[in-house]
Amino acid sequence: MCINVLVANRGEIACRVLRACKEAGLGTVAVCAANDEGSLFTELADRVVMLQGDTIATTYLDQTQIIEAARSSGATAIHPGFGFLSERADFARAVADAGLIWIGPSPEAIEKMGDKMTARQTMRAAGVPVIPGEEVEEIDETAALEALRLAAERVGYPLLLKASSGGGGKGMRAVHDPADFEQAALGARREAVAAFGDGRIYIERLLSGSKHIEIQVLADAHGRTVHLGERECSVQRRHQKVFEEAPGPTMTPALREAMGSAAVAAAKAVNYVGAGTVEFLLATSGEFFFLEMNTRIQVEHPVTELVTGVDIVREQLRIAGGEAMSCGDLLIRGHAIEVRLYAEDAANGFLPAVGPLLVFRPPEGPGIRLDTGVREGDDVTPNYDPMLAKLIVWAPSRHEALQKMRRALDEFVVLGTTTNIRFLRELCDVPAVVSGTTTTTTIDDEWPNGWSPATNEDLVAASLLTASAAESLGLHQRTKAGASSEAGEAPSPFQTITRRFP
Amino acid sequence: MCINVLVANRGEIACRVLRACKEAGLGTVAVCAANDEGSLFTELADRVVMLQGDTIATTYLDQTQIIEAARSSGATAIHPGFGFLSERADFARAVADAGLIWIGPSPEAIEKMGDKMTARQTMRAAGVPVIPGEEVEEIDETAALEALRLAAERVGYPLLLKASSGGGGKGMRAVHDPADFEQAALGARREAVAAFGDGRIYIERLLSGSKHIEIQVLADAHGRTVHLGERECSVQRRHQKVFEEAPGPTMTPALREAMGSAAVAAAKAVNYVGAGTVEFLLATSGEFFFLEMNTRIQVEHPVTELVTGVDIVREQLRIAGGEAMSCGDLLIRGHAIEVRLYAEDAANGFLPAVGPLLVFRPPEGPGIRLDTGVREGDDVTPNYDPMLAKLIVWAPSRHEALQKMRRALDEFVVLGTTTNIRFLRELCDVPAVVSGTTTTTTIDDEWPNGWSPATNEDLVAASLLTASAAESLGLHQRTKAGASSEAGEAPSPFQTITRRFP
Amino acid sequence: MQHRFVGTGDPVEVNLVKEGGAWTYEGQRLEQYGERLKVTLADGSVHLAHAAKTGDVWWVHLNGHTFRWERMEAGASTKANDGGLTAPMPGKVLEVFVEVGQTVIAGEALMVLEAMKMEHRIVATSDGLVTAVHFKANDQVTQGAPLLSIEEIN
Amino acid sequence: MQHRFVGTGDPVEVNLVKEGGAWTYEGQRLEQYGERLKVTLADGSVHLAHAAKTGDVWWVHLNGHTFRWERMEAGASTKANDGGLTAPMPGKVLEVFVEVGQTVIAGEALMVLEAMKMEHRIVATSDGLVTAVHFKANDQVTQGAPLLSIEEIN
Repeated sequence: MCINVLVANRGEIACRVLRACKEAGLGTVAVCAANDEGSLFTELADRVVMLQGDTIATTYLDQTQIIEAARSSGATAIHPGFGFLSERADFARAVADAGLIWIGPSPEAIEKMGDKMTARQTMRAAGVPVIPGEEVEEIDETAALEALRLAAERVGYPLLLKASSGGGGKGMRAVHDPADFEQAALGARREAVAAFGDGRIYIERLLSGSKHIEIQVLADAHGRTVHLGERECSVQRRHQKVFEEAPGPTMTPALREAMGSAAVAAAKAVNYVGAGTVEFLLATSGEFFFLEMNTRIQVEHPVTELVTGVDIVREQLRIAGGEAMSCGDLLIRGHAIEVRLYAEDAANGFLPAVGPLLVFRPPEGPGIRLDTGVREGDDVTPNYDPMLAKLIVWAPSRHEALQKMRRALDEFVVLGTTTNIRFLRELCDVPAVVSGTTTTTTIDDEWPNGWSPATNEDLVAASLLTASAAESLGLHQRTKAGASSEAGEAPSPFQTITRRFP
Repeated sequence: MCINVLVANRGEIACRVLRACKEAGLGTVAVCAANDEGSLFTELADRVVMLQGDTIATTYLDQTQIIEAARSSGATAIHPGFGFLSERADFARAVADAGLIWIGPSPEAIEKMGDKMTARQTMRAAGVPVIPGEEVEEIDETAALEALRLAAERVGYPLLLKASSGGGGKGMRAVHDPADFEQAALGARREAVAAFGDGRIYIERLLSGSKHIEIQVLADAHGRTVHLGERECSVQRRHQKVFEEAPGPTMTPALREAMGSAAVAAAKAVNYVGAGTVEFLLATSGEFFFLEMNTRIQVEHPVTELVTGVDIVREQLRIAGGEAMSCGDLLIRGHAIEVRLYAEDAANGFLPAVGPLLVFRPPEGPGIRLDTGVREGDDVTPNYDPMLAKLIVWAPSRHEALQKMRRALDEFVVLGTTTNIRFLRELCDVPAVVSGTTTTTTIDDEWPNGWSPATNEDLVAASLLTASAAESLGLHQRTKAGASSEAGEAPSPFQTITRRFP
Repeated sequence: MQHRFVGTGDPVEVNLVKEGGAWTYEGQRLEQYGERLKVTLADGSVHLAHAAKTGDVWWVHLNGHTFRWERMEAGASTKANDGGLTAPMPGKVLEVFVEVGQTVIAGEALMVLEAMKMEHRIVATSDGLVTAVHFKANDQVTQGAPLLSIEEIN
Repeated sequence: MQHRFVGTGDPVEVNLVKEGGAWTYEGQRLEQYGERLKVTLADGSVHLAHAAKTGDVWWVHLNGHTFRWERMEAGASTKANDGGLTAPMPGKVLEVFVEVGQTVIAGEALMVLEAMKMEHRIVATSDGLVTAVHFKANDQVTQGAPLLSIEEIN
């Protein structure tokens, strides 16, 4: 295989893919919007093509421009990463039509799984259990609202509204009381239209107390489809995962086999080729239900890599090049945990934060992996997703992995921008996390009135002492050197004016 | 187990041990000579005790002062790391006599293995094969030289002279020609006296074309002794390892079993408890011979950790606390390679180098582990060993691990001090390294007249362009900020005057 | 030496005492060695502190906790935010639910902002009377911009 | 703009040409963006360069290679090392094997230094005549100190 890979993405996943390509001896091309110039990922590529445009729609979502970038730079394959165009069947088709290799599954597989309502129907047909609920295909807002309201009554409360084109918590609302239904449905539709240009919503029964368990699958073009075991990603805030682990702490070999087989059946039902993830809800009853399939590499793939020893991105490259995948029989060893570091104010409803990374010093030592697209001196802007880094640890046992994660989070120093590091650190001490009995409502259960950091007076006083002494000693001269020249300026809100966020 | 651990060491191994203790929930104490104040390892300990003294002998080798430091700081156990006091039986005994836990094997085991001549005799008795050769117990220089000369004739040339108290290449000389014998023997004795206070030398037949293979063993106080497979460390310069890997590229399961059993027998012969390494020479004939046993954690332990999934330092803590070791059956997965980054001039006979670490930017990404005791802004001084860091990679296959190592070394930026990074990078392309057929003379075979970097005119011109442009742009203002205030000054040679290096 | 800082609550006056090479404040102790700061807490534990300043704000990392202290020049107002609700992020106003003269109860949604791909609801922090609304739907807001004023009702 | 550097060989004159926002030299091209330096080699490949200066020395990292260039102020001597052997490290002289007037052959050991726990042999780089020996056993030497002078014999 001798291909040149254009990575149609940015940030940490672009870094991850570019490094994998470099290791595999493949040439690389990055594409880059003007406001990403000088980002870490652009430094890891052999070539960088600047994308013309002021919005995400006219840069990282501009299919024509990206395919033209591949053509002009001599790239012969496109890796979409996650987000952006990764689950756009029309793009996968356009890539193939342009004579390029698409590093992902077929457009047909993406379509069947990308529309969540179609996916539910496909899975029902393949004998994979889906969550009780109803799809509403109605487009017109008034008609859709009425149809949804009726469906909601049949499904019963509490329920979840989900955008058929959704993902990542966007266009999703939990509704516990029929009185809140209309406002929730309108909000979900509005967010879905804004994010995906598709306001169709479906309803699922809200199975509280459930675990979110997902199965990583790999399939090559030689007819082999395997699963790499599960990840548990129950711990979520705003319907976004923040704490993921493998293996699942309450998983049994029998259940893994059953869920793994269902995931492989799901992949085979759409003739899947490449890396993908089948997400399930594991109910308190012990039943599991298909949630959706992500037809791309996932944010939390590292935990699977660490416990199975499979380099999933490298396998993607192999599979796209027509080779057989190289991994052998499933062999799960030890325990891996990933936490997602966000620039956000966890004590204030997890609101995104911005600012300079005056100090960005990740923890070090054995068993720690950091996947990031930033480094000290960069600025966190409101232009893109506020995830700063994924901190992943591996240890021989879950107990030791948690210990290592605590140590790693304590050593992680980020100054200049509010992050959720302390929230993640306290999460490691939550009884449900310690015992592994986490569910999708663990965070809400633990902090029903929102999280705020536990601290003590001595530490607060010592931090004031430090700030005062640093001021008196004139230490800002020193630390400022690490920041970029824009440090300290608030980002202009006008940067966001013309953007629609995908 | 609830112990407070004093780490009687410095640099990267102190960092490694202190982090392991912190993860295990154990309190930590660092000891620190004046010229190490502010070093990374001191920041990882709960408490730091300053050692009074101007020389290594009066600081890190001062048994009384270190035991007093443990007592005054409330430490209940001492981890010696490697080097310094780690293989001093008298220290292990003094630690136990002071009522402290010694994190290592018994003084008796250290004694039997620490004196290389005694070790050879012990191994012969235990049925473990040793290299053909002779021990000379003579102390008096003239008598010893004569005895050695006679022994050399019996053993035959080429041969190796080794200090009975030696290690790490110190007090070692290869002699190919009888005419060089006397000068070599005098040099070896002198170095041995200086380093170990013991000039006794023994002779081994020099088995050229051999591989250096070592077996990691673990033994707990509950009677269980296991091996964790092999490391191959054939690639050496100045008799010091620079490139280590696991598993051995030419190892077979049968040979692993045979060598593993011999290593376990060696450990049992001295009632070994803790982590240790049995080093063997694997001759071209397929025979293997006992070289020595290192009764401590080894520099290259990470490659074994990465392929076996065992945290060796954590097991040391467990074993010292009287627990059973936690690791299960041996399970080797994938391939790990370690290279040792030295501040040295590989193009000039690997002479140690000093200077400021103006820029120290290690590579990032999955499968990369860095064990280091320094960070950007530190100074490399002539006070201690010039090893800056250990760069370790893991990948599913040896081929991929080499690819990852190449990428990692290409991305590793160290400015301000000469390092062997480029040498290590070229090493990854040496045919014997690529094929795994390395021997202890690989470096000499590849570069008989010494190594010098392969480069090309464009790159040299571009580097001049960069230096010129950086000068014209005044960029030294910026980069200087990363360096410590002493950056740019040559270290005073008088720092070394009163030191005897162990 | 005296400094005044404000975090999430009321401003704090810090009176630094210098004892030999160390600074102290309320039983805590700080020493500088090289370019680093070492803090000894009242419980005897020792920690490395990291500090960095941007604008008027000092960021401090200590023992796994991060603090944000805005330094107030002498003479600056010490009055806490009196009912004004400010934009937590730069973004766009999507919807405004209240108007001047309306009474609201704590927890009631007042406004929806869009920023960084998500909708954010601005919620009343106490019962009160809306005395000003500074933006309408589709307006752009800068971070910290006052959005509405609420007069507290007891 | 003109600069003069010396590495391991003879000094090099660099005549920088500025073209638009880029600098060029012998077909290589450098651009600054933000605080970073981007180098385009003659073969078209693009690399990020790292540069840092300490004293008069510029360190440059480019495509996995590290270079050390000492900048020479205009007027400094351009004469290469004429047979003088200098101490590669600060350390102590352990032994001196030669004396003034003695002829030596390339590769012959002249002196043994001890530094950083190891012995280092100073070896003649060419056949020649020893014209000066500046240290004796047990002397301390600083880095770069001339140890001996050898006059080359052809």
